[in-house]
Amino acid sequence: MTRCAEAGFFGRMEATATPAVFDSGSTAWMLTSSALVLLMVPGLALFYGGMVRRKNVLTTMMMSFAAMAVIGVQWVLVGYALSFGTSVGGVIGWDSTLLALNGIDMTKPFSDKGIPELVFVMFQGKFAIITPALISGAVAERMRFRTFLVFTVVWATLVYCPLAHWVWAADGWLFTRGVLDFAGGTVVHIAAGVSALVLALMVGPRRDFNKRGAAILPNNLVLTLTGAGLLWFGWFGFNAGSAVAVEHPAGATAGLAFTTTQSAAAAAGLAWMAMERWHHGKVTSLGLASGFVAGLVVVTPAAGHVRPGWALVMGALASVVCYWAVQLKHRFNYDDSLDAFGVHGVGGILGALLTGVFCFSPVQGVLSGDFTQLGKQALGVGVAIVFAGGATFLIASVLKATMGLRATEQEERDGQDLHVHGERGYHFDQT
Amino acid sequence: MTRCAEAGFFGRMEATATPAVFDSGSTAWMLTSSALVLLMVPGLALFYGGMVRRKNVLTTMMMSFAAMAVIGVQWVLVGYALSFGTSVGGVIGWDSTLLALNGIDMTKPFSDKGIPELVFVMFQGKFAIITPALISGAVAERMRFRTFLVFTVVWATLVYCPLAHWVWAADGWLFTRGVLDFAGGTVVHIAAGVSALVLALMVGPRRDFNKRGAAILPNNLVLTLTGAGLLWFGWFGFNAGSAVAVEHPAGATAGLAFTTTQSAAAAAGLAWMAMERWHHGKVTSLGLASGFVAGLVVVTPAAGHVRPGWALVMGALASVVCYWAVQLKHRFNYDDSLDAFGVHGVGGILGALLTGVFCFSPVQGVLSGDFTQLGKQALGVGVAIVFAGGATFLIASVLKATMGLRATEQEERDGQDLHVHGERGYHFDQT
Amino acid sequence: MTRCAEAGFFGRMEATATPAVFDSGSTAWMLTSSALVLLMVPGLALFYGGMVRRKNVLTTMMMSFAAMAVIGVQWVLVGYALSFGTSVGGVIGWDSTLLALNGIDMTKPFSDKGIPELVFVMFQGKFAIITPALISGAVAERMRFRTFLVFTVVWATLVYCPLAHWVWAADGWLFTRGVLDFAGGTVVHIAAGVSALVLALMVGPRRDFNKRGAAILPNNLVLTLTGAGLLWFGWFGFNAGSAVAVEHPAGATAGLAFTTTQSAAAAAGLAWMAMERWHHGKVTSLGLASGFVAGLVVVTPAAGHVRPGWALVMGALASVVCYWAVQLKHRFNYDDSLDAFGVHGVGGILGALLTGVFCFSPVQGVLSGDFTQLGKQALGVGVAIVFAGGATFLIASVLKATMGLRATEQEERDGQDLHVHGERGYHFDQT
Amino acid sequence: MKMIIAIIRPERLEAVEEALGAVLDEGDNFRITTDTVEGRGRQEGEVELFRGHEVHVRNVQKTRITLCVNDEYVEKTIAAIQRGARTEPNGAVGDGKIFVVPLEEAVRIRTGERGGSAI
Amino acid sequence: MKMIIAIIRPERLEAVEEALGAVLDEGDNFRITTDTVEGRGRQEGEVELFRGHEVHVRNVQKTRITLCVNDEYVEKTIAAIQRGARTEPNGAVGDGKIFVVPLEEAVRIRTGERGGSAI
Amino acid sequence: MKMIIAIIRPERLEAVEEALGAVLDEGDNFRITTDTVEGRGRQEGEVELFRGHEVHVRNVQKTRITLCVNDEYVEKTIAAIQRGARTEPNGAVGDGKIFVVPLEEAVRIRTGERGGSAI
Ligand SMILES: Nc1ncnc2c1ncn2[C@@H]1O[C@H](COP(=O)(O)OP(=O)(O)O)[C@@H](O)[C@H]1O
Ligand SMILES: Nc1ncnc2c1ncn2[C@@H]1O[C@H](COP(=O)(O)OP(=O)(O)O)[C@@H](O)[C@H]1O
Ligand SMILES: Nc1ncnc2c1ncn2[C@@H]1O[C@H](COP(=O)(O)OP(=O)(O)O)[C@@H](O)[C@H]1O
Repeated sequence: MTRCAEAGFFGRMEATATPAVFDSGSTAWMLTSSALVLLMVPGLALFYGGMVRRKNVLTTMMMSFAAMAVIGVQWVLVGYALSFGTSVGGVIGWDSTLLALNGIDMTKPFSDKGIPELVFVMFQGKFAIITPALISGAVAERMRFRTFLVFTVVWATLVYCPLAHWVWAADGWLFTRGVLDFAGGTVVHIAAGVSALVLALMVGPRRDFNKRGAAILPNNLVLTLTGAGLLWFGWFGFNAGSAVAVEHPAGATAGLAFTTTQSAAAAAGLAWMAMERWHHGKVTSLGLASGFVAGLVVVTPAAGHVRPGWALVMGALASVVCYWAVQLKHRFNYDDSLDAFGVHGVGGILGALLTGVFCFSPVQGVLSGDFTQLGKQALGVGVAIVFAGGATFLIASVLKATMGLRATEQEERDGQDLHVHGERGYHFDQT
Repeated sequence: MTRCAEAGFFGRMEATATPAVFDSGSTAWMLTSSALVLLMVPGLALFYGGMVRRKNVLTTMMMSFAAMAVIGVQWVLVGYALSFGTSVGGVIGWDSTLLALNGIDMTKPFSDKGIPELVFVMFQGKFAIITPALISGAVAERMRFRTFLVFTVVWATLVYCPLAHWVWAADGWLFTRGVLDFAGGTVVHIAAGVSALVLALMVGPRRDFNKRGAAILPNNLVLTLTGAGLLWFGWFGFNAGSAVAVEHPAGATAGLAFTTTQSAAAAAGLAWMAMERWHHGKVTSLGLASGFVAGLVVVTPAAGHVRPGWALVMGALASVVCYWAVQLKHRFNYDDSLDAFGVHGVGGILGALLTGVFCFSPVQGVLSGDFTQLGKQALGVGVAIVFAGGATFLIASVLKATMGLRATEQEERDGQDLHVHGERGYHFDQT
Repeated sequence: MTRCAEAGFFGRMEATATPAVFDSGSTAWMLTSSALVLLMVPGLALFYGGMVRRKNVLTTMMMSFAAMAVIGVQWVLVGYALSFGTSVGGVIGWDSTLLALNGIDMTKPFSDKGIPELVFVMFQGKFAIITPALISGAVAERMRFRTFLVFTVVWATLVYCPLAHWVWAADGWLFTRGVLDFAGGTVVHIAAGVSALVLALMVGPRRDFNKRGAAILPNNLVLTLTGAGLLWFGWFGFNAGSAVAVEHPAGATAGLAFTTTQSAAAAAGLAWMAMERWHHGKVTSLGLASGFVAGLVVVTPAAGHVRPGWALVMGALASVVCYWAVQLKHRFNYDDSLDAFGVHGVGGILGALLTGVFCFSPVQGVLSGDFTQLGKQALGVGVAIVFAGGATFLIASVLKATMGLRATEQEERDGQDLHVHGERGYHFDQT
Repeated sequence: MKMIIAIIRPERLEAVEEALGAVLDEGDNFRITTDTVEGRGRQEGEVELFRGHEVHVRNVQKTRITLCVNDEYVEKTIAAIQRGARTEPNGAVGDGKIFVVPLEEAVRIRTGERGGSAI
Repeated sequence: MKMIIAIIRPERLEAVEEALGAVLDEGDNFRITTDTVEGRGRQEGEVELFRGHEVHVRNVQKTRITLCVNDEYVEKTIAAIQRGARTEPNGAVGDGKIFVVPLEEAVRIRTGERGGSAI
Repeated sequence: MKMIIAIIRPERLEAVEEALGAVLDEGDNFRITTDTVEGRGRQEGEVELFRGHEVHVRNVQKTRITLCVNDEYVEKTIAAIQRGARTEPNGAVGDGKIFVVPLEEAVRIRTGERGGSAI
């Protein structure tokens, strides 16, 4: 995250001295970015909520919204300390003065950045919230709501925080090995996507998944499109905010990240439309929305490291690869309901690797004939897959034995909205 | 609002000299914040609109949307002059050069802040818009639409503007007495909540409120969740924007306000879920959304004055207290339809008082053994309740005698959407 | 766009020296503005999508969403080069180093502004996306989806890019003649509105338009209101972002543009409500939303050039004029389905002319007795109408002959959602 | 046994249910099936506005209620529906209609009971 | 008196109403009740797409119309519905069905009229 | 010919369709029309929550199926519906009812066929 300021297209400039004061522009942008990333959570809730059946629209949205509550608290209490506290051997952070953010000096800038540390805490906290929410897409319409909540907080603590530390903390062991992850391709998307797959396999498919005669259709694609719009909007904070600074010259990275984000999303939307047109002769709105998200995912690790033209290519590739990845679940009969793995997992892996191909700053990639970075990226990808997958398996195994992973058959049939929440999403027939 | 820059954790620094120029970062953040607060109005419209029955979804949303038009104009014409014009004895502002904002020098920074005065005008104007819109929640589904519009503009002029002057203008009599209201706990939430209660009592309950056999159910909780998401997002502008500056060192306050806002909302969401689980064994989406709002309300007066850890506590307390406050209406048979009083009034009072307990900057509160500030806060609360309640009673009495407060029985039965607006919210059955 | 920094209320200050570095506040604001303008596209999709019948809700939204993909790519590849590349005689831009934005020096500020050029590229790109999307409102519910996509990209290339160059590039022939268009009244709204009318005439009316017995009703006005809210929110980026800078003293223009935007929208909402009340005795939510948009359109060319008080007047006038303009289609039997011409075309023309009346900075308008600027504005309006109208006619003629402009009768009857996209907007009846 | 199908104003459903509750043996627990239909009769449809343009909707939303009753309850049921559904004082166009269709068999799924006792 | 229930394609409702208007005495003001149903017959259901996967919907959305008419109008009504609902030129699977049920009584709620004149 | 109207739990529709498919000659292609209704019988309505307050909904959402069949299929159809719709093991309140109404005529719009063969 901070790496890009050190070399690459800034290489020829002297290193920015540690600022003693806040830069007001950077602070403004990071406050804005933090708000934008928070908005992605309702955006995700709409995106997912629109795709499920009416009887599960609320419980699906709640899996995202509740993360704002649960992880919102967890992050302030311990999450930040675990992720960005003083490194214990590059493996985990810790700093008891960071508990409940109590010991943070409010008027001191964070690290070498020109923003208050609390703003950095908040920005990072939004990432911690949305990551477990992404997982819910794989187990929608059947996982027990309360178990998912518990899973959320355990997973955030045992999987997300360590991984964030490894990849982003200055002493994190993957960071020190030079793995690039600009805005969370590995920490957020691979981790969430792979965990989603493991969880989906353990929860098992919906009772009517892949059954002859059963037609599972999205209750409200307008929500899904709206959600995709909010996600794209918020993603500018996610990616361009990951530059952390907009003063001269670091603002160039923010501008670049903004541009690559936009480019990849657009190209991916176009490519998904093309795939669908070629495959079925129709262009769907869900497909366009999915393409946007795939493009945004793929460019996340690369946003500040690649040129806009290559971002177009990455976006297009993301749609082609994710489109096929999504088809696998029908062939292999696992129920990744809303394709959390198919889009985020696969897109994240692709993005992390392609970063090693197309990067030009701060290091050169395969394009310039150098395979070193690709190797480092592969290391990051491998570690994330193994760690997130394995840890999720352990956590879910314990939860399965204790709370149960799955809603009752009656709940699944009638929808969890009524049984678990005592509500229905829509009451359109009341007089 | 401006108070926090003077003492507290900045105490050890020399006072910032009055800037002769704009600070571009602060200007950027305040433009952003103003836009964010405007977005809260559609957010509120969705939040409220989702909770009413289908037949009233538009009229309920219109009560918020129309405030953007009505108060949008009122504020530019006279509202700002009344609130922030030269003080007439601390009681009201006035400055004829501010009529239609005509005499504002566009290139001069506002007061000791580094932003154009017009930006401050706009930021404040959004507060004036959303406050009367909040009231509509108490009288939804039965108050006459046109009377509500008139009420809106009269109330904004006779209640909101004076109160804003007392609490926030440098010479306002409550400000000079040291009442703290960081972002509008008193001016916005207590004023709106108490007025809402008075108005609800005067309008009377819906014909089917609390009646055996009648089931009033929300038409679309997806809207309510979405609205809650937009409110939270916008509230970052509301609270962190109230720091008005992000340059060094004032940016620390913005960062703190952002953090406490996030913390309180998250903790309150969690606490409301816990309350519901304990009370009914179910966790509702409306409950989660309500908890978020209660937490945001309670932290509003305190945002720049308390530490993040205490914000968690405030948020949790807000949900516990508001949850019970909301139950009262069924016991006492008053119809605060969407709990404008139960959440905003009660949450606002709680927040204003707790500010006096937990504040550490610019003054110390009860936590440090000093009860002075709590006394001042109680003064502010008392004044706001009496003034807003009394004035609302007078205004509503006049309107009752002249225009009538209540929709006709036929309108109430069929919904105002069709009768008053000539529209229906949804036409899902058209071919 | 850049003109305002040179004279007017800054006249008395020395010209800002070309900055050698980024201004972090301006960069922050422009990143934010770019994101805000992107959000207008989903906003527009909701605004339009709510107004059509259920069977076309997705295809209508897709016409906007797909522009994010199609023009998103076009702009990066060639659009920016055509609009803002080195001027070829004031008629078109070109610079092969700008292809795929490849030759942009990322650490050099753009022109005399304190922001990275890539940020400017992105900000401008969002305008290029939304403009063709606006056109879709005139041909909703019957134009062939794939033809519209092709139209979008051809129109953006042959109409939008040249016009943007003429009006906004430093060497553009209309710019050099002193035509004022602060944020796109001419380039965006007149161009889109007039093209929309031409296209609507060529596509022909919907089969049940203006037919006895047929009642075409909006499927979901909640979407339309929500969309209007997002549009207003995003428009702050559109207009106040067009100041491009927020440092001293240029920040004053941003503040002014923000204020006039808010003022015009509010006044227009109020005026449209009044018109409806007077005409039909009812105040509709669609009317309020339409008023907001009309006000935002009219103030777009004037935002940084007029005082807030006059913005109120412009907004009110916009609603009166557009309200009547919208009625024309029933009299003359052309089917501008969602009034892209009636609101954007007419509102844009009105705004461009009134800019010449009310402007005070950088030049004086008719109000000060000087008709020169009004003449220049009329030139801009005339050129835009003739050019956009004529070019649209040519493009559409070719498309008509090759791909066909119109959906089949069966598609129109059943809705394009099912036939073209293989989806339905809502599945509310699934168990 | 008869199947009584009535088409009424949605807003009168409440009153109709009250009237039915009073006459049908089962007290509050009488049985009824309700759905929403579009009706076209003498009543004018509603007028909505779309940007200043009046849109006339030909059809009117109505509530349809279906009750299966034993023969001795037919007249009581009709009378109760009439009482509840008629707009005071003299009824108005749009108050609706009641139709009676012969019912040959009724089966209670839970028990398999048939005929009058299954109703 | 008969109750005529027809299940037709939603898109043909317009044509059916026109045809009915032409034969029924009451002119434009003929009475009809409409609702939307899901039908399962010989017609294939629609195919929708979900991220590249074809979802086959077994049921088809149909419009159901109900007309209560006096005996002399039964055949005219059936003929009109057939005319309006049949897809040219030879009809197609999915065009629908018409069912005729005996109607024993009709009551106009507004006036209390019964029988043929209440229809 | 009879028109069989059954009101069942929405969640049992699947099972009912399976049972019907097994007995009706046409195999998978049997014909049926479905819609959603609100029912009020012995079954308690659902309880929803609104900010800590319990809201009791009197009516229950039910699925109504309509099948028109020739006389020889009536009993088979009734039996199949019963089999599919009854909650194991002994049925429960809310399982629903089956009503049988005489059907005088059936017309296939596509071909104009009438009577038993049009069903
Ligand atoms: N003969 C009929 N066949 C079918 N539906 C009918 C018939 N007559 C009336 N209806 C239904 O009853 C509703 C109310 O009829 P209404 O307008 O009150 O009739 P009238 O005023 O002529 O008695 C109509 O909207 C229609 O749905
Ligand atoms: N016997 C029946 N019972 C109930 N509904 C029927 C019956 N036959 C047809 N329908 C309804 O009529 C609709 C149209 O039938 P259709 O597919 O045209 O039949 P076919 O082509 O065999 O004549 C079906 O979708 C179904 O809703
Ligand atoms: N006599 C009736 N008339 C109309 N509808 C009925 C009748 N009896 C039952 N129903 C419908 O059947 C549904 C199921 O009835 P149910 O509660 O199972 O009855 P029970 O338990 O008394 O047999 C009801 O909700 C209602 O919609």
